[in-house]
Amino acid sequence: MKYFLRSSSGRRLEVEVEHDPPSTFRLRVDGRNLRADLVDVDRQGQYAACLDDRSFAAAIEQRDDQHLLVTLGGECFVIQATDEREQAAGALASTRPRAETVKASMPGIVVRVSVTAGEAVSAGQPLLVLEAMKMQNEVCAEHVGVVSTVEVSPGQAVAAGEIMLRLDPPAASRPAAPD
Amino acid sequence: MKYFLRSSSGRRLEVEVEHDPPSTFRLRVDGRNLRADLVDVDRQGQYAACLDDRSFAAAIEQRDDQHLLVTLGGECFVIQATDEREQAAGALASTRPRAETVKASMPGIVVRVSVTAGEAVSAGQPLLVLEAMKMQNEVCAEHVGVVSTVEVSPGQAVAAGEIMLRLDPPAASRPAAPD
Amino acid sequence: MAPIRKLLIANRGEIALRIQRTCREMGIETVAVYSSADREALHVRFASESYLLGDPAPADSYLRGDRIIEIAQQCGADAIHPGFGFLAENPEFVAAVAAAGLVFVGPPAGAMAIMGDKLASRQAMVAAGVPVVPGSTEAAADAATAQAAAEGIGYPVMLKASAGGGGKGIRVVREAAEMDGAFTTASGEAQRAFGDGRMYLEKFLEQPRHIEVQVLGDRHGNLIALGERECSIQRRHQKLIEEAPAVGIPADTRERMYAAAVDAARAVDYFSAGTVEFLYVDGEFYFLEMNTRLQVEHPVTEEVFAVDLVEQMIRVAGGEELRLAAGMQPRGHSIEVRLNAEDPQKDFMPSLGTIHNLRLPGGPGVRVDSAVYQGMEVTPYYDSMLAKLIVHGSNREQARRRMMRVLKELHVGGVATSAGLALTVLQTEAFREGRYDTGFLERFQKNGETPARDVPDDLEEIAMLVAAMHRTHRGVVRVERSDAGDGLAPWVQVHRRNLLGGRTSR
Amino acid sequence: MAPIRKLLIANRGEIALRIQRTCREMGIETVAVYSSADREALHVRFASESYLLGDPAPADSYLRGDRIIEIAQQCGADAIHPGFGFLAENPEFVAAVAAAGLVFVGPPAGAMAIMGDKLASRQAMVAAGVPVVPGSTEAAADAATAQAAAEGIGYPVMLKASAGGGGKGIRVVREAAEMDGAFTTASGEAQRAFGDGRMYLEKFLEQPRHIEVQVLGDRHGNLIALGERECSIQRRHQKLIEEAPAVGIPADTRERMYAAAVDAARAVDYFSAGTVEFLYVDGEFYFLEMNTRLQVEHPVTEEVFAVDLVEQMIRVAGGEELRLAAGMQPRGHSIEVRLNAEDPQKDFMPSLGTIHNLRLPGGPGVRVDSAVYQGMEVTPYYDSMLAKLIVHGSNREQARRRMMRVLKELHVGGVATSAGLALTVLQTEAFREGRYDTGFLERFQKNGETPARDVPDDLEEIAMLVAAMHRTHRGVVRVERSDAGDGLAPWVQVHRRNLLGGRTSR
Repeated sequence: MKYFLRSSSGRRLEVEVEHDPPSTFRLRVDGRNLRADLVDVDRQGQYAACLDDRSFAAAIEQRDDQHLLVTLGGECFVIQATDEREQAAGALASTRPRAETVKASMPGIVVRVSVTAGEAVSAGQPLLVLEAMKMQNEVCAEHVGVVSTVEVSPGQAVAAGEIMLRLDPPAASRPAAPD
Repeated sequence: MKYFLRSSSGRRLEVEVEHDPPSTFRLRVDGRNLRADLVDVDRQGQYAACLDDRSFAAAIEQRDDQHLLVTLGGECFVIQATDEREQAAGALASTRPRAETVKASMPGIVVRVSVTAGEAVSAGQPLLVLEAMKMQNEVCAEHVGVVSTVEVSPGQAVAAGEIMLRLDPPAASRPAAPD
Repeated sequence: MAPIRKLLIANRGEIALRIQRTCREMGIETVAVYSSADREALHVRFASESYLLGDPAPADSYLRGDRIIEIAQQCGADAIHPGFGFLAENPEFVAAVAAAGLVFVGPPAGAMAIMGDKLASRQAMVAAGVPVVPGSTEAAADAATAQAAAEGIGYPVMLKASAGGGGKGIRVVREAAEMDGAFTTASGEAQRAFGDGRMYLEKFLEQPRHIEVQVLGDRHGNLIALGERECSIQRRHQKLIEEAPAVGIPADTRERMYAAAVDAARAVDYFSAGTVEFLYVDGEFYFLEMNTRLQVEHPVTEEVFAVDLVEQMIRVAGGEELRLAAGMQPRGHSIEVRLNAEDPQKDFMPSLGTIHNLRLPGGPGVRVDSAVYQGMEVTPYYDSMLAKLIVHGSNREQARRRMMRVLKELHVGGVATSAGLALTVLQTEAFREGRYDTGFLERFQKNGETPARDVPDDLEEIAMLVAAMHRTHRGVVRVERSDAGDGLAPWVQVHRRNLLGGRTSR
Repeated sequence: MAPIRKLLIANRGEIALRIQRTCREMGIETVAVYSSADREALHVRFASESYLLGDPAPADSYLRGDRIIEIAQQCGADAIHPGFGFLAENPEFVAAVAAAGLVFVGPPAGAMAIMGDKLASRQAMVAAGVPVVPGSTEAAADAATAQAAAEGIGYPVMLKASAGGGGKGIRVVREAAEMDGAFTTASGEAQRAFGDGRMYLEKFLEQPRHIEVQVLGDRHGNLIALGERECSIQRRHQKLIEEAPAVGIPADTRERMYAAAVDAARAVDYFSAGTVEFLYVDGEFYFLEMNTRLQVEHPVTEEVFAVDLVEQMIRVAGGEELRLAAGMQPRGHSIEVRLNAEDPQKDFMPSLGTIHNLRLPGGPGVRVDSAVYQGMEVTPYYDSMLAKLIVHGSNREQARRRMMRVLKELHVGGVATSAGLALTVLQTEAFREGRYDTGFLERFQKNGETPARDVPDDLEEIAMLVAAMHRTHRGVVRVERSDAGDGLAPWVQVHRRNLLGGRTSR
């Protein structure tokens, strides 16, 4: 099976994986062949990984079907792994510009909303303040965009995962928005 | 439900248990009423237990349907918990005298067998020597008894759980043998 | 006073467990209190007795001083240890504990009241000859008053909550125009956190270091300084990495700082453990505040002095005389990293979830003060600190490298933590050389400086390949490792068959 | 000599991991070797590189010196650390390592050869003026020769393997009639363990204490003693509890013992870390043997001296001069408990199984040197030691109580361990007062003495009630704690509904 890999830093890699159960693999990356080995130690996320003769204590957590959190030597990587079929199916979808949503990452109280619908925001610009765990936390825009709707108002309690704001990509970049 | 409890030290207790899910219990023991609480912390054997206002970090491992290993404060107890129905069903069976078997607790090699069939043995008497983990281990009789059969011979490899010897209770005590 | 035999610990999490551990070593019975969110917590499980306080919100549970005192009386506890946070620096609570005939394991209410009032403590320190940061001598209830005071001191100034502590209700104001907004936010935060919105001002010192001195005293007038801690790696005045001793402080300055700390404590008739915080700039130090309680970072002092500070607090509370002599020398170097459930990539937002896939570090020179367990819920109700990682080395460089090793052994699944940031900071040249101040972390994060890290260049690529393999064999391995037979792995079963004279397939 | 940059660790389990930890702190790359039984082991996972040696049996894996040297050469390692056991005291291996152009992290082959030969070492010690136990000067190849020698020494005598170590091939013979059987068994054991069935005899000293001195030397002739360890809590010559310093040894005797240890090491041109074992009876000490390697119980020395012995070994092997001065003073007290997978109730039979339900201790003064992990298979192939629990306290009593606390926090599911026995021993009056000798454990187990334990009287009853509750609610709780929603517990979900203005059902 061929996988298309993408890390959160934007690095991309294609790998051809042949699995020799239970735990042995042959990998082909960039024209190189690697022997590899991945053993599930405790069925709770601890893995023993070997690539050629290099050893790794890996911790793996699955976020969804395609996204994995892989931790090696204290460094944490979010990896998207898409297989050939998914890649083919998703190719079309990913070219469409997508609206982004700003969700509460924890339950809390909205203290302040600093933007209004229609307002253009830059990456890192404060959008609102959420009070939780005894701290006031500023929620900022991750990318440039335009505020499409504001779903909360000051004093309102929000649950984890609740949508607080929606952002559209900036008008000019919409057709070429990164997926 | 009523339970008949027995510890490995021979202590017996009867308890009436009323369960108020998820984790609350009312217990009646020796005419006393107790409030209790038992919470499964990690689904791996760690429990938070309260009896009245006393707190315990319990580790529980199940050996079989009736036998549990309960560890509290570094002390380990093997508890047999039989419910009313099991007690009724088992009452007859437990009065029958039972032969005991001496099993290998680990894979190893039998180095020496010190007894022969028909021989009377005292509690603690060496029966055979098993070599495993680089050590010669003497296997001794737990109770007095009579060797009924010897199933192994020197030089033989045995698997964990394999029966090496059978012991009958001593003739005189057979009708009244403890279960 | 009689020795303490049964102690109620009015706290939760890591610190409640840490206090319990000392109690168990001293043969003292422990009473835990808990909110309904903490039923399964380790501090409840390992207590001798435990009592439910109420709903999760602190106001309904760990701040219920009345209920806590009632429980202590009913269960026959003879003392209460408040830990840190919650009721630890509340002089009314201390008075109520005494009124109920119980011993408070901490300083006297009077000392706490003075040190809890930032202005009163400044005045007391000036009187005692302890150097303080230049600033206002009266509280400001509104922005206009604050602005007037700031003109006198000269910008930039620090706006601080009179009743504050722990970094809440603090703002830097660099020019007059910022005062209005800063006052409103900070005062509001202070009002919510401490029930008192009044503020005072201090000259803002550029690039100070945060150095604090541990003091320890008894009820008989003995009072000693037990070395210092360097706590300048902080963000929003929340410390992330602490160490003892501090680097590069001349011996005579150090001695003067110890003497000032003891003077500060003596000025308020202090006993028990306490911390005198100083700002250190250009070889000079200024009294910042005194924390009248056990400090989060107390373990680094314990490591270099081989002293159990909680034990000392309990003994002193029970009336014993301090047996430690002044002038004890630290041995080696200790570093602590606070493991918080928060996401440094998202401006330190608290990270909630269920802890799983937990791997704690170990080995030489490593101490883990933790309340984390597999299956623990990280809830929004409390402080986000999960654990403290503490190392000791025979010198600072060994301690630093040991902590790096520890942070690589650690893994916490289910929430984001501060561990990765700490690991990065430890590898900067500035930290390695001990050249840093309280602005370090902010500058570091703003400038995106990348330290020379000792990881393989292709680690990200490896992680990507591991992800691909994981997607491929998920499920397969689980089937392979089924618990058929006696639960031994397939290779053991194969070998056993060989051993038993069966097939010799390998 | 050049500093070591890449080190192959020719061992497994706890000690392989412990050596790795120091390497990672020193910035040294680590190479692990493993048998097929250890593919998932922590020492493999945390290595920089790892290589399969072969099948589980030691002869097919960890004793394959040729293969190990070949791997070291191929992967570019510049040194090999043998840990303890396996190849650690094999002078041929040391010579082969040197012949392959690699550095051996340990003592010179010559010292090892002399000390590995019990008779040769006795002769060398006598020549160096080190007091030895009265005994035979020549090896006995059969029972008759041994019997003749025993007559000369006088019964009771100890029968020991010439090539022995670690308690194997040792028997006490109290009278002539026992010699035949004892010789056959012990000699057979020695033949299997060391490939050499020859025995020698020593006078059996009644109720001796086992006191050993840590020595450390470099290639430049510097040689120091780093305090002593008391290791008298042992059964079948396998230590269970060790501590440093030893109790109740007069200062001048202690100094003489250190000097004798240094003399012993110097007599064989020793460098690296080593241990000189003495029997201590009635205020006198006698050379027993020298272990020419890192000792299992080395951490108690590390704790009281704040020295990393593995680091010192690596530095010395790389040619550095020892920077530690003679006469360093220990601080506080340290105790180690060996956590073995064995059942004290079944005559210490090894206990095999899969580790689960693991709860490791932590907190102040606690060090865990462990290779245990959830899901680990305990196999019959290797030594049964799973981990070492080490505590440090400011005095012996604090250390003792701390270890009791630690053993109560610990839980290991899946196998029986030595933890319960250690906890019992720590609570005996004899241990508390430091009055014990090498016969203590055997007498204790034989006499069934029950120490005053600090557990509630009704703990067994509580355990029984917990068992009844467990039987009742098994399954129910699991359903209740389903991961519906975002994985938060029911009470969080309820509270959240309240917070969000929904139902207020509580």
